[in-house]
Amino acid sequence: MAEIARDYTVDELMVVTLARQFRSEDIVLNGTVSFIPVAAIMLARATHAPGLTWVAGAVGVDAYPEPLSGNTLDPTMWRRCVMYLPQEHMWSYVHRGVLETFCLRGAQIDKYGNVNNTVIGEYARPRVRLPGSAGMGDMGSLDKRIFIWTTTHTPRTFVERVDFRSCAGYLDGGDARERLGLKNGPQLVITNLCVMDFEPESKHMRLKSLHPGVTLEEVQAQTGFRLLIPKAIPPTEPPTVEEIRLLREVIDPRGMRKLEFRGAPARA
Amino acid sequence: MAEIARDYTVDELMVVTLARQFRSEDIVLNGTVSFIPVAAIMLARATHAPGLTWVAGAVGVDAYPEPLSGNTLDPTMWRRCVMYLPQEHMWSYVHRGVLETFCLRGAQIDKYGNVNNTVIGEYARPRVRLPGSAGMGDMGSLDKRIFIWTTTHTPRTFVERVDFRSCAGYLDGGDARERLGLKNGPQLVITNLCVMDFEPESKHMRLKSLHPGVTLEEVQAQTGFRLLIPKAIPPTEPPTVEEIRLLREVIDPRGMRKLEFRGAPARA
Amino acid sequence: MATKKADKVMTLTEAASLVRDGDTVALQGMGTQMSPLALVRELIRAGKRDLTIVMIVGGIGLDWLIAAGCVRRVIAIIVNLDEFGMAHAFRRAVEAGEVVMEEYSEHQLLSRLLAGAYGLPFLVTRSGLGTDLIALHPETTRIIACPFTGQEVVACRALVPDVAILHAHRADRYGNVQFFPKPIWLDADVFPRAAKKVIVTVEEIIENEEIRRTPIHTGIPYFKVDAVVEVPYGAHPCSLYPFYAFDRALFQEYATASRTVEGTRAFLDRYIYGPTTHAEYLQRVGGAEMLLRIRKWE
Amino acid sequence: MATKKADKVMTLTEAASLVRDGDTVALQGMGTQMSPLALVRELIRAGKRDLTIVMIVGGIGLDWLIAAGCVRRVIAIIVNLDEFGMAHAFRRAVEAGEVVMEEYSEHQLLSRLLAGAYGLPFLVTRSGLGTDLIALHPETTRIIACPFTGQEVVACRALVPDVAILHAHRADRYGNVQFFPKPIWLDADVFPRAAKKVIVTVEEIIENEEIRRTPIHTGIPYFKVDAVVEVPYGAHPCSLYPFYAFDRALFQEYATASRTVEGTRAFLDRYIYGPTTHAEYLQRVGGAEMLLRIRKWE
Repeated sequence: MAEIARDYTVDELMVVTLARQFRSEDIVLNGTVSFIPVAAIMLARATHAPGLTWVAGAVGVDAYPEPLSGNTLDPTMWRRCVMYLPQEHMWSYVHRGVLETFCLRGAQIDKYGNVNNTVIGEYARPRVRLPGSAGMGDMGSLDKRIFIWTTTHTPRTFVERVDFRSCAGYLDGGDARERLGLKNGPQLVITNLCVMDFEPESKHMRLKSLHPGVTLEEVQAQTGFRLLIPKAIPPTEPPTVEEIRLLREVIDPRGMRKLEFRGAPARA
Repeated sequence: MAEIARDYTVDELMVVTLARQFRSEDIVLNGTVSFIPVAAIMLARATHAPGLTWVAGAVGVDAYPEPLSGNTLDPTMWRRCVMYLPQEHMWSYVHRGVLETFCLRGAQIDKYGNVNNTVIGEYARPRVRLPGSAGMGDMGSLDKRIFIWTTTHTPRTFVERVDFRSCAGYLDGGDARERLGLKNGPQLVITNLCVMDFEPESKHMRLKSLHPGVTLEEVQAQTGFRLLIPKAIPPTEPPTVEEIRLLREVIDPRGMRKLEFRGAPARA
Repeated sequence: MATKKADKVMTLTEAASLVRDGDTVALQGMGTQMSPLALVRELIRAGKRDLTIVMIVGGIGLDWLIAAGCVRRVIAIIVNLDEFGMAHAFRRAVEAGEVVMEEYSEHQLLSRLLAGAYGLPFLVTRSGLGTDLIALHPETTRIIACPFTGQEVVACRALVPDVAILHAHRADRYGNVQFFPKPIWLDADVFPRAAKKVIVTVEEIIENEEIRRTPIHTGIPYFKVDAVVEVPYGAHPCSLYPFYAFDRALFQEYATASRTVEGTRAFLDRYIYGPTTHAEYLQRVGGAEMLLRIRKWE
Repeated sequence: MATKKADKVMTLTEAASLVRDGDTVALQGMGTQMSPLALVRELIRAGKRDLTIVMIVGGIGLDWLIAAGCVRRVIAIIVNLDEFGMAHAFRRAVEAGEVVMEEYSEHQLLSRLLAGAYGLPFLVTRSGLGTDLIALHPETTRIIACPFTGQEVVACRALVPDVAILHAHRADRYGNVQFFPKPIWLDADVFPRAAKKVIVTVEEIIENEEIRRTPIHTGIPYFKVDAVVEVPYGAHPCSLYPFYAFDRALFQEYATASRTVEGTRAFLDRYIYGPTTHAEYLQRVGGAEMLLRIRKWE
């Protein structure tokens, strides 16, 4: 058995938890400003999923970049790749379901895993204009297995109903997504407080595990809708010593993953 | 005035006549087994149309191949090009009308400039299966200025109505082509006997000039429909000495252009 | 459209004059990468008005144009400063109703541009099904059924920009434009095909003979290009891989300054309206020290 | 579909066994260029039956397959031997009603394949409007109106081949396939994306490290490839630019022989059924002298 780490931060726990979702047969594409997913991909490949195919920065097939530094679509991400994937090929593989896995986050996430990164308020005259749907407007509709992450688990992020559906999650729940002909969908939500999945029938978001030191009450108080709570709520599996070492020394010695916590102090 | 050639063959007259249709601002793409058009493009560029843009072998933008040898889509055609035109770009320029000029021939040509290279007889169980529509199935519908050439001016080639429309000419004549939203269309037909164009209103094929030694009666006898005959029928403009020299010594010393006359003795 | 082997080299000012008030301008740029920002600054100084800016990923150049009052409408999938956060001028202008954001998913916007590039009235995608994006603009995206299977897809109407503006590695005088290692992002690939006019700024103008020795790098043919401008570091503060990295310091300075209207105005005065030449701009944003710094990718 | 970094190197015989009777096979080849003809000969020797062959431009490999009785249906825009004239086995088989020719214009067929590659039910083109091609197959091409403008376009239904077979310059053991100068013709670009399985024969299998040094040449990524076979001169008698030219002599010999059923049969016996190895084939078609001859492009 691998030795369990004692000293780790919540960003590290999130990276490790996400990394463990990736399988050796997966083909994973990363998007913009995605330090936590990129660190997780690199970690998965360095540990349990050596065969994982990463289209780094959406271009470099099976690339081996230096430790994280610039942004996550930077050309430095393509280093030592086997191919610069033409973007038409990327889109055809995404449409066709060859590239099946994608990670994203957003300003609002609702109980059925729909995500909003477009506006708070009315579209035409928004209270807050957000950056925009970008890749999530595609990936939610194109049958991806979606992993959602967020570093701000608050009632402002987790809302009953998103103001705007930038990303198609399970829509109105149940078989709504299936009826529209969309396959797969959100698999897991990894936050700074806990891990959640979706109840298979209703597609309602469900607590899966709590990060160390976080209580059920705290999570529910920070969630803007009623979470499904299973009978047993295990703690989130802790990282191993080796995972933490790889992350700190090899993959992300500059701590770029912590950029995603701007304004929100890390905790664990 | 350039000196007129006295000694030339019909293949050379056809190449020169076609060459003179090209303008310096044209962008011309060549197809498969197209020695006469390719020789004409090279000749036009070497004489009156130095600015002509040739996408050689459908790939090599502004290429300068060696004298004609292999086939007309051969990679040797790309020599000294400025760009290997990606075929998606080629198709977008063809669709969009940036590439406006195309030369083609076929087994049957009718009085409205429709061309058949698919079947003689019924499609499903043809009397003669021909090679197929290939590029002409596209170019006729995509607004090209089309130049038709054939080395076999006979009633079998020039028919009242093609058995199969592989290439959209003026369809049923008049404004039929326009009504379908198709622009441009066949401009000229250059054969081993004469040059023909299309009467602007009816779009009916019309004699334009006779090659040396060919009579009006002979052309009409070799044409399977009633040709429009204008009042004055000039002789086809003869080549210049310089054009013939370029063709024989520089562009096509191997006489690849004569390949298109297999079985049909050249005459002029 | 220019189809001739003419000399198309001009100055930034001459090139900017090809963009007219009210034009739809396709502006290249991928986050912190490859954007014709020297030309964008020239458009701002020339006081262009009522532009519709098309970018796949809207970035710093778009935010400057909005802050300078040049823009009426944005067509994009996202607008931000990548890891440096929100594009505040954009955010403020949309929240105030001064600028309209026409938002698409990426493959919807690509399909609109490809339809334009192909002279087709529309193309289809499955992207965006189930989102609120499709209902935003019934004149350009609409759900239709496949005539063979009945399956629902999103029809995306053709988009033909008036002008595309791009920055690349090098070109000859005729407008054969080369990229290293090759054109990667689709804006460089699709914008020149879709737009009516094409303006390209490059690090270096080279001989036509050199292009013919290396045709594998050519991404845009001369017959589709109307203007070529030589502007070394013409993408700054964006990167031009592998020549130079993006300028973190200037991105950060703008991200901070642009939090307020006053800060934005001061930034524009200092770095865009102030310098009268590109050299003066480069000097003001850090001069030789900065130019040496961005040659290192770290 | 293979997604793993597994060793995919196999023999021609093993690769041929991935093609099943009744399969729709996308066969690369552009006139006299770049066709996996060693693998085609192996398919013939393996006695495949009822194949549907998809080629943009049908050539000598298709004519051999038809002559050998492997083919039920052809999907293509043209079938001939380029400057060497008609594909006689094809002509005879269609005239006799033994093989069905499903003919499209080029951009219609590309649209069908691209729709397949994108997992879309259809794509549209203007190609073929006004021709008799559209009415030939109402199940795969149909005129529809643009939902925005009413303009008529041709909807082309998705085509997803069971297998794509290609020949390229080199690959590593995992199936990263490289082309020189780069992939030019669309069959090499679209077939691997559209097909369920992909088999690639190459002149040389190289180290993965060499691929990583020259990613600009890679045209197909390993995760889309199921089998890699090393077959030097695997395109013969077609060319593989710039490595070797097409073999005029053998093309001419087949063009002449195939005028009669007997001549065709004799050609197949001598050059396809006769040789038991690829080396024996190369020896029989001219050996060292031929191999030296086709290295010259003239």
